[in-house]
Amino acid sequence: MTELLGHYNYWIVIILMMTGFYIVIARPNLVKKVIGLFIFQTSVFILFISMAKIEGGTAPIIEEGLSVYSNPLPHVLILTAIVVSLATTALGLALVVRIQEAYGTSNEDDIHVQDEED
Amino acid sequence: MMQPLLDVLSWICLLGGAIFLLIGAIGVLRFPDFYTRLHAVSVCDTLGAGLVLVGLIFQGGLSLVTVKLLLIFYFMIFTGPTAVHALAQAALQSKLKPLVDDHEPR
Amino acid sequence: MEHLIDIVLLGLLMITGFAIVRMKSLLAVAMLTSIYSLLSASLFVVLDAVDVALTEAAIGAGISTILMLATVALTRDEEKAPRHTPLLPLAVVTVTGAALIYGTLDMPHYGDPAAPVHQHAASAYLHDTPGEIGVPNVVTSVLASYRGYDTLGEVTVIFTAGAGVLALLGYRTRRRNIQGPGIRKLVVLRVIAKLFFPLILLFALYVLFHGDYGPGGGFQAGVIFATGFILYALAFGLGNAQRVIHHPLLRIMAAVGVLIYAAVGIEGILLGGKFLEYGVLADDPVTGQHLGIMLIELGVGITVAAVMLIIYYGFVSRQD
Amino acid sequence: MLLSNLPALQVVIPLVSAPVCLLLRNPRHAWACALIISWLVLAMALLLLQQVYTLGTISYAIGAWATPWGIEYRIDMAGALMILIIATVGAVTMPYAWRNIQHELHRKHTGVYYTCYLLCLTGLLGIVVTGDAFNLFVFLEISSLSSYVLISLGPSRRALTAAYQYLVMGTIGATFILIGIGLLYMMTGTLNMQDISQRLPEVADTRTIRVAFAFVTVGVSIKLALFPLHIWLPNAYTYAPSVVSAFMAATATKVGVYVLLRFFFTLFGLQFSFNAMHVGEILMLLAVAAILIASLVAIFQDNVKRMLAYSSVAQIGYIILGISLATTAGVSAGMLHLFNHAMIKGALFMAMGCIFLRLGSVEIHNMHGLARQMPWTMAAFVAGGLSLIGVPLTAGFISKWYLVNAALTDGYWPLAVLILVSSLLALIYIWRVVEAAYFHLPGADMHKVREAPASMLIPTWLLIGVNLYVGLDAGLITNIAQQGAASLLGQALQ
Repeated sequence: MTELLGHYNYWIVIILMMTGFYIVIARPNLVKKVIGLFIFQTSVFILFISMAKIEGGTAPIIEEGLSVYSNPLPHVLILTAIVVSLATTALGLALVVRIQEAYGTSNEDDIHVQDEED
Repeated sequence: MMQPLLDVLSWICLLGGAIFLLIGAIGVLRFPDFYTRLHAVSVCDTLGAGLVLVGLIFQGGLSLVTVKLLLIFYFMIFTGPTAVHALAQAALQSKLKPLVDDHEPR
Repeated sequence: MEHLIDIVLLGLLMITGFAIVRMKSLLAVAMLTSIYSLLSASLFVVLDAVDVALTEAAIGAGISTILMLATVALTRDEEKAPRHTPLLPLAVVTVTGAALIYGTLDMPHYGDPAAPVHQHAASAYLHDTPGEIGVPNVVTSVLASYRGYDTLGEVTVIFTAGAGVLALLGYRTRRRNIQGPGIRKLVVLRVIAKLFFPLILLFALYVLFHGDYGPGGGFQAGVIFATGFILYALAFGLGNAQRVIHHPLLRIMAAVGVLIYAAVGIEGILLGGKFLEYGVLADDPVTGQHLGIMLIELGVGITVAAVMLIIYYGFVSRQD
Repeated sequence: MLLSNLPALQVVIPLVSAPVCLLLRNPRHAWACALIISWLVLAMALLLLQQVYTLGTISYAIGAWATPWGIEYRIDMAGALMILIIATVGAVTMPYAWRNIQHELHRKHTGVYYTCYLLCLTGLLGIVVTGDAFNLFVFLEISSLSSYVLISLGPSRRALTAAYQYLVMGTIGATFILIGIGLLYMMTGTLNMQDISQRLPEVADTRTIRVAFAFVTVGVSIKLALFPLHIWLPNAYTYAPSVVSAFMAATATKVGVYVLLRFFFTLFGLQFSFNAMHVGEILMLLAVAAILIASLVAIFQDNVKRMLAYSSVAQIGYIILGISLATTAGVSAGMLHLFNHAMIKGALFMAMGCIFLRLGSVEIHNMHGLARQMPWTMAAFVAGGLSLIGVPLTAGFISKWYLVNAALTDGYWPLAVLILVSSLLALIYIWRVVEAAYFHLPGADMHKVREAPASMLIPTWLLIGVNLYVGLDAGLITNIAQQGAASLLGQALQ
């Protein structure tokens, strides 16, 4: 039972991650793939932040009268990773816009058909 | 002497805010069309969030936190109605007809 | 109580995630993604990561959503059904997920103070920051000083994204202000935007310079700053916004921010220290740290704000 | 003073020059800036190699913070060799880039191209130099994001879809690596690679570490295009601008291999990676499949760039094959091939760029009789092709020889046969081009085609020259590769 309570947080996060991953690999729409990547990455962030949490801790801003702080390092890593994810999203969507202009569609299957005809 | 009184007041406000938020949420689900739903949303924005903020102010006392909460309140009362207004206009411009009661008044 | 909030938020995240899989309307999906991001920001607050929450709310729920909406407006809104039955993706996802769950079985428990993550480097950061850096916000001290090099990389990533969007979407400067239909005509929106525009910029500066003491810093400030201009562009049209900050200026800002950051690092070398050693910037190492952190946060803020606007201009200028 | 800060400057100088390049409005100035920086990077790489050669492994604490707290730069012989490869290819492709970019890119993109190229260079160098697991992820993303942009600038619209496909797969790979690093951090509490490897034995026998290993391996395998995760590569290399194909084929996947080496040997350790997780057997199977299948597919390609891309997948198979043996001989053969293949593929893609400039196509059926019109370019292609096949007196022969030796020492004689067979396959696909160019009658418009300009030919021949030199006198480079392998495995054995 303690085993279950100790890890429920991680398990839900894994389900979330797989939701995003599934969207990326199963959906043919290019915008939705980028959104899937975004969900996937955001869920990985939750995994990192979960591991930083200490029971009964507070935010890592040092103040008088507090002694237990959550781990600041994963927070720093995830700040970086959020920015990376934004950069990926922006570039991915910019590519989708250009693909839409060049092919007239943003559906992967239709693009394949057009490429075959070339 | 003051503290219990403040606690009671803040709890009343917090609970009241929560109830209004709930009502707003039910309204969004139950109302028949887009425009009526907007009415329900505005309850959340004004009374719901407003009461919660007032309740928190009672908890915060005279401190920087209260100033920040007041600022949030200030933002809320401006942005909420503006957002609803913009939504309604957008809906109107994209030719969404309001649901009207066509029956003759008896 | 904390656990309850945690579970509720995680549950809502799951519901939102499944809805995103099922929904066909991309507009709705973009909005749900924003909600997903906002929910995870709330979860970060519960998990004590206030800086991350602020960033996620500004970047994930804010800027990313704007970009997704802009893209959906340019592409078709409805998603077609996939041609193949998604058996292979399902299998891949199941295997990956099962592997991860298998991996959790030996993990330290959630919130366990004895977990290895809390013992080694992290406790030293918390212990040494007041003496070595002298700022209360440990996230800022780790971000800007101990692991300042990662942050330089991060600014470079953002700069890369800016250069990439510039290459892919380019820009068109509007000489005339095209008054499109829709919300741009609204008087109420314009009045409110005018009212809030200076306040948002002020808030950005507050977040920038208050980052040592509370949540905030260059990234969040840069994004908020850019959001102010995006609001302005929404209410008054892109042409007017470009008259306030025009494109060549944005290029210069994006480059200058990275250069400020790198220059602080190289200054450390020139003063006889290592790259990005702030201690040598002033006579007193702690003052030097303060100075270094201040300067690099400024550089970060400038680049992030500029790149956000380059990206926004890039997407919106394709709209006609 | 500057010399002692060389490890940091090696990465920071191209990083700083990227924004400067964006500010230069004149494309010629941007090009000049990128050119000077590229050669400066090469000079620094040589200095750094010399430092490592004489002093041994260099460690540099960024921000002067002690190792587990701050970020460490750590350069051993293997790293110095990688830096040299990246810097050489960068320096050689830059003079070539001017004409090629003018021809294949829209004018308004040229300035941004050089910025993105410098960012890519920064990212690749940063990956190699760093001794910190998370810092590796950050620089991996810098190099990946800039390479998505570089690929998307290609002349046809399929460049866009190729870049998009690469972006999606690359991001999945990077996220997998991030998950792996997160799990490692969760169990060890540190991000410094040396520190992790010291603390790992205590927790190595947990399911979490095993999963971390799997995720890192799969993530890096996507980045280095290991069969069957290579599907992004052929499109990306085919539709990218020629100079980008040359640069990427010679560096990006190689750096991926280097990251794999770092994780296997420095971080997880030989014992855990190969004895506990049996990754050697899996890698060997995949490498064999890559060599055979990709070489076979390459034979049936009409587009020569695509053919070379598939050949790259096969050649990555060779490198991985060497690593999968997990002996000093095997790994050093792998690293030697890494160097040689970088030079060969760089030169071959550059030759294709020359042909595309004059012919406007890289399809075999358009190349009939080309050798008479472009003798120097085709001679470069033939020389590179011979090296790719592994004919004696070329660089390709040296690395294959060492690879066969390493396989035979371990008693894997079928691998030796495999290498021989696949060399025959390489002979077939190179021959198809040679046959068209030398032995077919020229088409009607062929007489209009002229030889490529010197600014493109000389860089191509420079790489061919390195090839031929290594073929004649492989002592120095073999020595470096062996030292690199020894330092990687030596750490692993500790």
